[in-house]
Amino acid sequence: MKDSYLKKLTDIPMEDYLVGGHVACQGCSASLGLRLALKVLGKDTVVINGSGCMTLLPVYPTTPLRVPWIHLAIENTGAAGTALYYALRRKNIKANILGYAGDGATYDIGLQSLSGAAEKNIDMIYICYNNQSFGNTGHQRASSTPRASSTSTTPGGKVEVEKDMPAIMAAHRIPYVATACPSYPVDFLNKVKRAAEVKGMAYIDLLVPCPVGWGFDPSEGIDIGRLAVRTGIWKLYEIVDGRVNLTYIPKKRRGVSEYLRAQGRFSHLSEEDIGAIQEEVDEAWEGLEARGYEYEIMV
Amino acid sequence: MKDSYLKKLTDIPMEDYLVGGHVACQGCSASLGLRLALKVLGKDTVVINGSGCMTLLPVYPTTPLRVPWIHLAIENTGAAGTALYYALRRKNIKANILGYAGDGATYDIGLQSLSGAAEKNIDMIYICYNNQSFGNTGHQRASSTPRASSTSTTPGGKVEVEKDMPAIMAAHRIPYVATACPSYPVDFLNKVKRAAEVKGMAYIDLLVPCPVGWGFDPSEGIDIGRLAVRTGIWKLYEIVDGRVNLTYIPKKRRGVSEYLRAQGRFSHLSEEDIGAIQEEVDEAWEGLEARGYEYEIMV
Amino acid sequence: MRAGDRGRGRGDREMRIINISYDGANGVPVIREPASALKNNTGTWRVFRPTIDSDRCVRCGKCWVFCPEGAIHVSDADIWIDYDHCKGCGICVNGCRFITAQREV
Amino acid sequence: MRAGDRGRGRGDREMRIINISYDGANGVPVIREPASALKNNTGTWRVFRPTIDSDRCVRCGKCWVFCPEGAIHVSDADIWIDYDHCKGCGICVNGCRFITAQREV
Amino acid sequence: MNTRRMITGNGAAAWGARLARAEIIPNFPITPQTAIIEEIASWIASGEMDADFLPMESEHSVQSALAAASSAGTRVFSATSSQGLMLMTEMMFVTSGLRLPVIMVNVSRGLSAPITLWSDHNDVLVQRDSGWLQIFCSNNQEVLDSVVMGYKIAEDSEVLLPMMINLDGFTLSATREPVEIPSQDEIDDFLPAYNPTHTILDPKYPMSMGGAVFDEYMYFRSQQRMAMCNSKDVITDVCAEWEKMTGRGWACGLVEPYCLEDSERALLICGSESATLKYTVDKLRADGEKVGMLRLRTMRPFPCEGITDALSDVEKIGVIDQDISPGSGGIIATEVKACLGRSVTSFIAGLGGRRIGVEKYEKIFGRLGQDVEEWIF
Amino acid sequence: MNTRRMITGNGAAAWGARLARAEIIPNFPITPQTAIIEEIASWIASGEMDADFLPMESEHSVQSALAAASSAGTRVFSATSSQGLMLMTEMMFVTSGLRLPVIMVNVSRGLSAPITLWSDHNDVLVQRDSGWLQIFCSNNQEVLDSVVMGYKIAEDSEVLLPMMINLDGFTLSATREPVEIPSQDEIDDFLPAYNPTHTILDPKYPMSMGGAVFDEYMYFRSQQRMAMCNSKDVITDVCAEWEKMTGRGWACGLVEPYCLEDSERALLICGSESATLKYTVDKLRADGEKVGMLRLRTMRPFPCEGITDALSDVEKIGVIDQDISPGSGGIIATEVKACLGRSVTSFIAGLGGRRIGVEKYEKIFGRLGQDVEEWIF
Amino acid sequence: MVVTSRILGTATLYDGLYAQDFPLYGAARRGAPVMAFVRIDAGPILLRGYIAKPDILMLLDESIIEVKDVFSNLPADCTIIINTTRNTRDFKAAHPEIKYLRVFCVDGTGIALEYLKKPIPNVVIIGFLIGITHLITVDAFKKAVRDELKKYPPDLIDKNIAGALKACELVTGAGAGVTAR
Amino acid sequence: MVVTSRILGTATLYDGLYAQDFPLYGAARRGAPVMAFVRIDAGPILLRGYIAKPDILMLLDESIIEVKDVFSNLPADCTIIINTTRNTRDFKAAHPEIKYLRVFCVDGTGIALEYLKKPIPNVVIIGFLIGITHLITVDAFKKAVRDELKKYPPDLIDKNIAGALKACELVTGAGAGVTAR
Ligand SMILES: Cc1ncc(C[n+]2csc(CCOP(=O)(O)OP(=O)(O)O)c2C)c(N)n1
Ligand SMILES: Cc1ncc(C[n+]2csc(CCOP(=O)(O)OP(=O)(O)O)c2C)c(N)n1
Ligand code: SF4
Ligand code: SF4
Ligand code: SF4
Ligand code: SF4
Ligand code: SF4
Ligand code: SF4
Ligand SMILES: [Mg+2]
Ligand SMILES: [Mg+2]
Repeated sequence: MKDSYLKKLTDIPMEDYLVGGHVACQGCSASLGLRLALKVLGKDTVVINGSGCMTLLPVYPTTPLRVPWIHLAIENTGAAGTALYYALRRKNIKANILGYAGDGATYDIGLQSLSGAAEKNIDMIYICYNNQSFGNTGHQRASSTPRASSTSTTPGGKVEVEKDMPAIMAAHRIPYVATACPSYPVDFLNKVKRAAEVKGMAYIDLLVPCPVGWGFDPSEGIDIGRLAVRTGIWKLYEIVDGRVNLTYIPKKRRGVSEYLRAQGRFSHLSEEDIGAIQEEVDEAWEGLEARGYEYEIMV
Repeated sequence: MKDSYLKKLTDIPMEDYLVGGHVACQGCSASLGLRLALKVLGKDTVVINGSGCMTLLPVYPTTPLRVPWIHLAIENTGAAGTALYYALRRKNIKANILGYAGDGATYDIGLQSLSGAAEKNIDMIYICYNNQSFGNTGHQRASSTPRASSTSTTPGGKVEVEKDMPAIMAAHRIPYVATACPSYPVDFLNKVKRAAEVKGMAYIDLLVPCPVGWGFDPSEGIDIGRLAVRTGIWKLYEIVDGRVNLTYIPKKRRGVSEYLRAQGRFSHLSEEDIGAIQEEVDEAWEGLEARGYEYEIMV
Repeated sequence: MRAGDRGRGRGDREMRIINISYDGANGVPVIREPASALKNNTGTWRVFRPTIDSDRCVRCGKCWVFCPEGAIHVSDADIWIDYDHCKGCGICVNGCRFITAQREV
Repeated sequence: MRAGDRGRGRGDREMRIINISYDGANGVPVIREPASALKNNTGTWRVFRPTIDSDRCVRCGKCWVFCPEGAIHVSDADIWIDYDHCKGCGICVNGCRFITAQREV
Repeated sequence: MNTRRMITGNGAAAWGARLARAEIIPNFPITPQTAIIEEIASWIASGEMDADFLPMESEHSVQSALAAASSAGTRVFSATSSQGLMLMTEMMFVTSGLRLPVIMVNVSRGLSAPITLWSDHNDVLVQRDSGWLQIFCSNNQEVLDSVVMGYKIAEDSEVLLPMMINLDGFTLSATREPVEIPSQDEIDDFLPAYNPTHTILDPKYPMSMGGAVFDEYMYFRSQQRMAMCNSKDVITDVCAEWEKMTGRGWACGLVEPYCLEDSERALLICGSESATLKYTVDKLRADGEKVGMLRLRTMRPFPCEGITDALSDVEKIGVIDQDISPGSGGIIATEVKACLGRSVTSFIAGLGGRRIGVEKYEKIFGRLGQDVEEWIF
Repeated sequence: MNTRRMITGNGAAAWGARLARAEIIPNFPITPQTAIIEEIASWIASGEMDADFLPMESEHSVQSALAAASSAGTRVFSATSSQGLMLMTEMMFVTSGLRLPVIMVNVSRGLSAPITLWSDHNDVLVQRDSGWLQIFCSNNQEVLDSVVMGYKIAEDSEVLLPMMINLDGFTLSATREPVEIPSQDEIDDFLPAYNPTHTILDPKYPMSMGGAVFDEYMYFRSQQRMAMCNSKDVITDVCAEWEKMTGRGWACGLVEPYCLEDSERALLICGSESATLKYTVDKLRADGEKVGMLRLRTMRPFPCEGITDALSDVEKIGVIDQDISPGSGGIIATEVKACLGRSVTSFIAGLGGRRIGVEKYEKIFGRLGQDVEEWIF
Repeated sequence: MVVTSRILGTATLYDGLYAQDFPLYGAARRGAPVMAFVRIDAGPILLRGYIAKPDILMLLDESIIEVKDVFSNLPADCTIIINTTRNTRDFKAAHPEIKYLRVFCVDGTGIALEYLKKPIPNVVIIGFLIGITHLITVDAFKKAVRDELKKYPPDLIDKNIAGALKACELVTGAGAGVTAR
Repeated sequence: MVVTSRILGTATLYDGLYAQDFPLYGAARRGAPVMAFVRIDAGPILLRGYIAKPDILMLLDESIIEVKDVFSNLPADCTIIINTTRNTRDFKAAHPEIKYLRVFCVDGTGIALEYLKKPIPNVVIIGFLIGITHLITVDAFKKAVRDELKKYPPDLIDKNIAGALKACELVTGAGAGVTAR
């Protein structure tokens, strides 16, 4: 790990490029995620946003941003990033290009555009802030919604397993793919740093617990994120050159029910349902353990 | 291998559900691929086509098809398949749903819709007939175009490596992914059979040498396909449950120059260029050999 | 709908489509006759004409499988080419020494 | 463009937009003032008000890092909350025993 | 057994689809439409509605799924709004070109950029060339009624065209008001099952659909044009039947005149704003002013005869457009002028949900007369 | 050093972009447009043009890339057609809403379903509300000239709107005819570099772009509307300047009258068919018939004054629409009627490339007079 | 807030009248202030949209006053019900612009805490409204609460109703916490 | 075919005239029959599109006759040049509808095979055309060939020109293979 990487919370830069006064919900970790990412990316950053909760950060006539920000639509963060890369190059502007879009805008309606940018290995950092639903429209099922989670369009719980977007991005053979969660800011921000260093496209899937959509008190977002990781439901890893490398391995995994029971969206689950989820998680981790938490997924 | 699988050419069913009299080019292996696939899928098949060369098979007022065929647009074969699956179920019609779309319509503009169907694991067979370019519009660069190939929009040769669509589909964790080529009809059609048997989505990436786009005589399509496989440039494999399994291993790989020099689209390549491609191919196969031609890509 | 009013709209004289009537379900762009393309003679595309020496042919099926037009028909008794639909691509010629090509006249 | 004609088109009297003139580059929906959202008082959203016991606080930075609003400001000398922008989510309260919450009055 | 309930416009749209027994519901969320599909999702989950709920990955795919499922002969429904409707544009023409009687609700919302969440009619009007029938609703009851009637109209063999039913964002979509919900039996009597012969996707009847044509293109477009003309009668007939059954005829179809008999001044409008305008008319009439209103219920087919009949004796006419075609003017004003062959005053109002209200309507009535385009802020 | 060459309409479009020094060219193939981007690709490959060629994965992404690159202050160009243009619809409004002076060529082609590869104007006209300027070209020279002039018009601070330049599929796109190609120096003098102040994406001047607004929405729309009005003068001025330089003024901008001075009968048309119509006018005039033609060069802004001036003394007017809005009629006829406030005969012709030709134009001249919509097959 | 307006609307319907109710969505974000509107009439309602001049104004959370200027331009016969722990006199002193209006300061949150153990006065406040205005009948109110809250546990519904009835009683009994002008 | 029309168009320009040339795309598929058109005039050309009544009709491949009815409705002064090994008498016998037109049967493929060793008569046939009609000058023709074939090797261009000049000579010299009515 390079020297410039963060080791502890207080290594995180002071400067804020996303300030308060905006209308994200109380306790929103999606806006927190952006605030943190901009701290390490710094002022020479241009943000491209795909429609979602974060789109309402700037509302005419005020903006909470100190860096350039552009929103065009929901499905084209990748395409806009591609064009912006070339445009800034022509203008001789050296800046990080940060795509910041939700899971719906990434896994579903914006997948194609992202895939196009990935194919061209555009030098941008794409952070999918993942609240596992179409949040801004009231938390409908997305392909990122985990199985069993209830949403406003799957009141009985979603049937399908969530899309494995990091694997899909890795299959695009881009140089850097990672997962993260703002509850682990040092881990997250070091990944953002690596993403910025990499030449070519970097994709970070950032789990952002959402009090409104997931059904918990706004004060609990950070805890919920920790539980997601400590129960092993959300794995923190990087994929570089087709090799997966876990960046956090819970010493003793907490029971998934701790995570699930803390959220309204899972309140319909029976003990058996939870047991089944626990089994899946256990199985996955046993597999990982057997591999020493590092393995190839692309050949 | 099940008994019902084909062992030799003459096992291929006689009946044609795609007949002549249409306007595909002389020696088009995309239409050949469809003709062959329909032989094993049989009359209880509904074909969904995405805009491309094959869209001009039926031209009002005549059609060369004996099975239902629908074309809606270029980017929605997956979405149409999803809807059709439910519609036919409601109508109590038991039929294979065959998506037959080109590489541009699959790797590029239709990727998202296909991904949506894959996420829902819709019970359909999706064959991407891959002529490695937007053929119908005159052979422009697509994300499926192999590196170095010249096209009408990359006259000097494409810079980027082709998208690895089978890997992307495998990352969707659908039950069946395969590559094929009509030059190997028994291999291809057994894959179609397996695709039809599988419950859920099956994806077959079918390399179809295109005399017009690739620059060779219409009589040579079958040979060119064989060369693609025998030189090791196009690998024939299946991916089932995340395990890759090569279905054809060239005993002695032919030199890639045999394949490349046979085509106008590679005519600009220097000997060094070809040497570099040979090296890449050799490296890839050495890796495969080391793995015994079978390995996991998904965890 | 009153007869005679079809395609016009009651009391609606705004539009005049001479010689064309509203054809209901028949006026929809679908093709109902399967394999109707066989009516088209794509044999005219041919520059070279393949000919099978059916006596020497061993009925291996290769030409029949690979013909993109499905123009080769084979049975134990016979093998023949449907010249109305053979486009003369030459694939069969290329694949079998019992098939030869002549320039069309 | 002749002065006085702006927003109308020469000789074009078809449109009347009373009291609004054509504002050129200024009439484009972009926001030019960075961090101008600080003018908005989102402190009114608060139901519970966090208070930091700055004497006992060990300046670990946790509250500052996790505050979604960036409403906590910390220096070696001091730590304070910008109540004009703290929405009262309670994350800081939840994360540190030196921060307490009271109902807003 | 009818029931009367407080429901939103979105709820009414969902009820329409439910009563019509729509079978396949491809969908994608967008404000202010989403509550429609959410309601349907909850009914399907609870077993109150028998349909397949298909959450698609984009609106382009929603319209594709509608077309595919309809071409296989199932009855389909969806709802969208603004950006979502724009993303469907390509497929809108495909659906109508294949003559598929899809019913889709649009909850109108102004178009980005800049983003607004509020209603205006630019979204739905962009689709006015797409070969879809277009109905504008004035209240929630009309939404429910229009959806159910919509299937009967669209599936009529003289029509065979898709229909878009527009309800105004927020003013209707999120506003609850009393709505009569007809019984399922009543509706089942009214609306037979959908069993098309013009498009089938069944190996028993192999058809090829959606391919290319040469010189016949114009013929097929003429068929579509005639079907649109036919729809005028069909709409009138179906509304009459509906009126017999429910007592609500929505002026039998295409336009709704209000106090026009002796009017000297009249405004033409569409959508939910017509209610406030009626209120204004009542108020001004109470003051002795001879004013009236004409509500455009169908934008497609455009009811030129109905407008002419209703307005030919009115001295001064104004058209209120909650839309703008920059470089031309109010979209509806343009069509009305073209239809009447006389000048009207064109008012642009309510863009991006900008409030109009009684006072401004009064002001507008006072400004009739000139052939200008005037923006009411 | 001008040169005169046989080039296609597509070639002329590409030359326009090259001479204007377009910097970023996002693209996606579609017949009959593709040759434009292919030509540009070959120039970039050979070093004759300095630009970034961005093969995108869909037209939605093409328009997104145009908007993004333009908002960062680069000069951009692309071309599309029919289905591709439809897929851009959502983004068309975004580009104009952000007031980005993008120039895009549309090669018109009828819309699916059913599929046609041939030209009609339904594709481009669907975008007439999108806030883009729209120019219809009558020949290949006008294509080249319009692209170059387009940048100067669109980038004018009184305008700041995107422009779509339409050329007819096959009749222009694939047809070669002699075209004067101005020298690069000449063009560099005429068209300064693009250096916007209204949108910048530079950390030095951090702006937030493309967000939500509340009540200001209507204000921004009014700005767009006014910019459209302003563009009339700007188009006229730029054309005058161009005429001074090249001798070609395209009737200085908005409409092109032909033999209208003493005409008793006249047809209004747009696009390349105007040439055949001129031929017909010449022929009929040779026979002593007082006929004339008006070509609509800009559809947006809609040149109502120009049309009124040109046609007010003509007895019988007909409008030829190569498009149809089912349920309403010919789109241009509707706007012309609304503008003139008098009846015109509306002819629907040439849909899906259906040949019109001199004989039919003669027939059409013979059928002027009634206020009907007539389809010419 | 939205629940409050929905209950009012539904109850009105049960009373045989016509109603219209709707929330004013802006950015409907957790924690952000919200508004909702109800129109009531004996016949079908034509007016739509935002109510600029309400007959009755209810504030569930007085902090809205800081965000939005809710008190200006109210009609002279407007009745205002404010959920606050302050009394009317103090309140009017702080807000002279409503000095001459009918203002009722009520402690809805207090009653809610008492009955529900939660500071959610949405239903309770309707009790005050009924007591003050008799706009809807108690029966219709009860039925409407059961309808609108049907996804909640029955005992929660009961507690809400009990709280509201208590509030109603407080007013009609001119009890503590309610002060009429 | 498209090359033929482009060379003609370009040559016309070099001759100081105006031209228009275009192919008729249908399904432009390898192997499928194609058509192309050229209009030539001393001034700017107004007519557009498909030419129904050509002054000159050239068939590069006579098999088109089976696919499309190219001979009906030709104007009485139409000149027809057909690439075929048949002679004019036999040809007219087989096609009585052109009995009274000026028909030239030429063996362009033969000359192409001789000069290029390939059966591609696209350029050669223009030689016949020049010989028969003097529509364009030989200089303009040569320049146009060099322009339009510039992506091909120079010797191929030269051979094509040589073949065409040979063809021209055959006609003007009233040589074998060309028969005028
Ligand atoms: C084409 C289109 N369809 C739908 C929408 C409506 N829409 C706006 S935000 C949003 C949700 C996006 O979800 P996600 O990307 O997960 O972001 P989140 O809202 O959760 O932050 C949707 C569906 C839109 N803006 N554009
Ligand atoms: C939205 C849209 N954009 C572009 C096109 C034009 N188009 C038609 S076919 C085609 C090529 C498709 O390529 P591919 O899928 O590889 O099929 P192929 O033509 O090679 O058979 C394109 C780009 C279209 N029909 N629709
Ligand atoms: S809904 Fe969730 S993600 Fe969206 S702003 Fe609120 S807390 Fe953040
Ligand atoms: S271009 Fe290629 S793929 Fe397309 S029809 Fe011709 S041979 Fe087949
Ligand atoms: S390939 Fe040759 S041997 Fe085999 S069946 Fe055909 S003709 Fe006979
Ligand atoms: S030449 Fe081609 S089309 Fe003809 S029979 Fe042989 S393979 Fe078939
Ligand atoms: S979390 Fe607590 S200890 Fe740490 S800085 Fe904040 S107040 Fe101080
Ligand atoms: S309560 Fe929330 S918003 Fe307020 S300071 Fe604490 S963390 Fe920040
Ligand atoms: Mg989300
Ligand atoms: Mg292809």
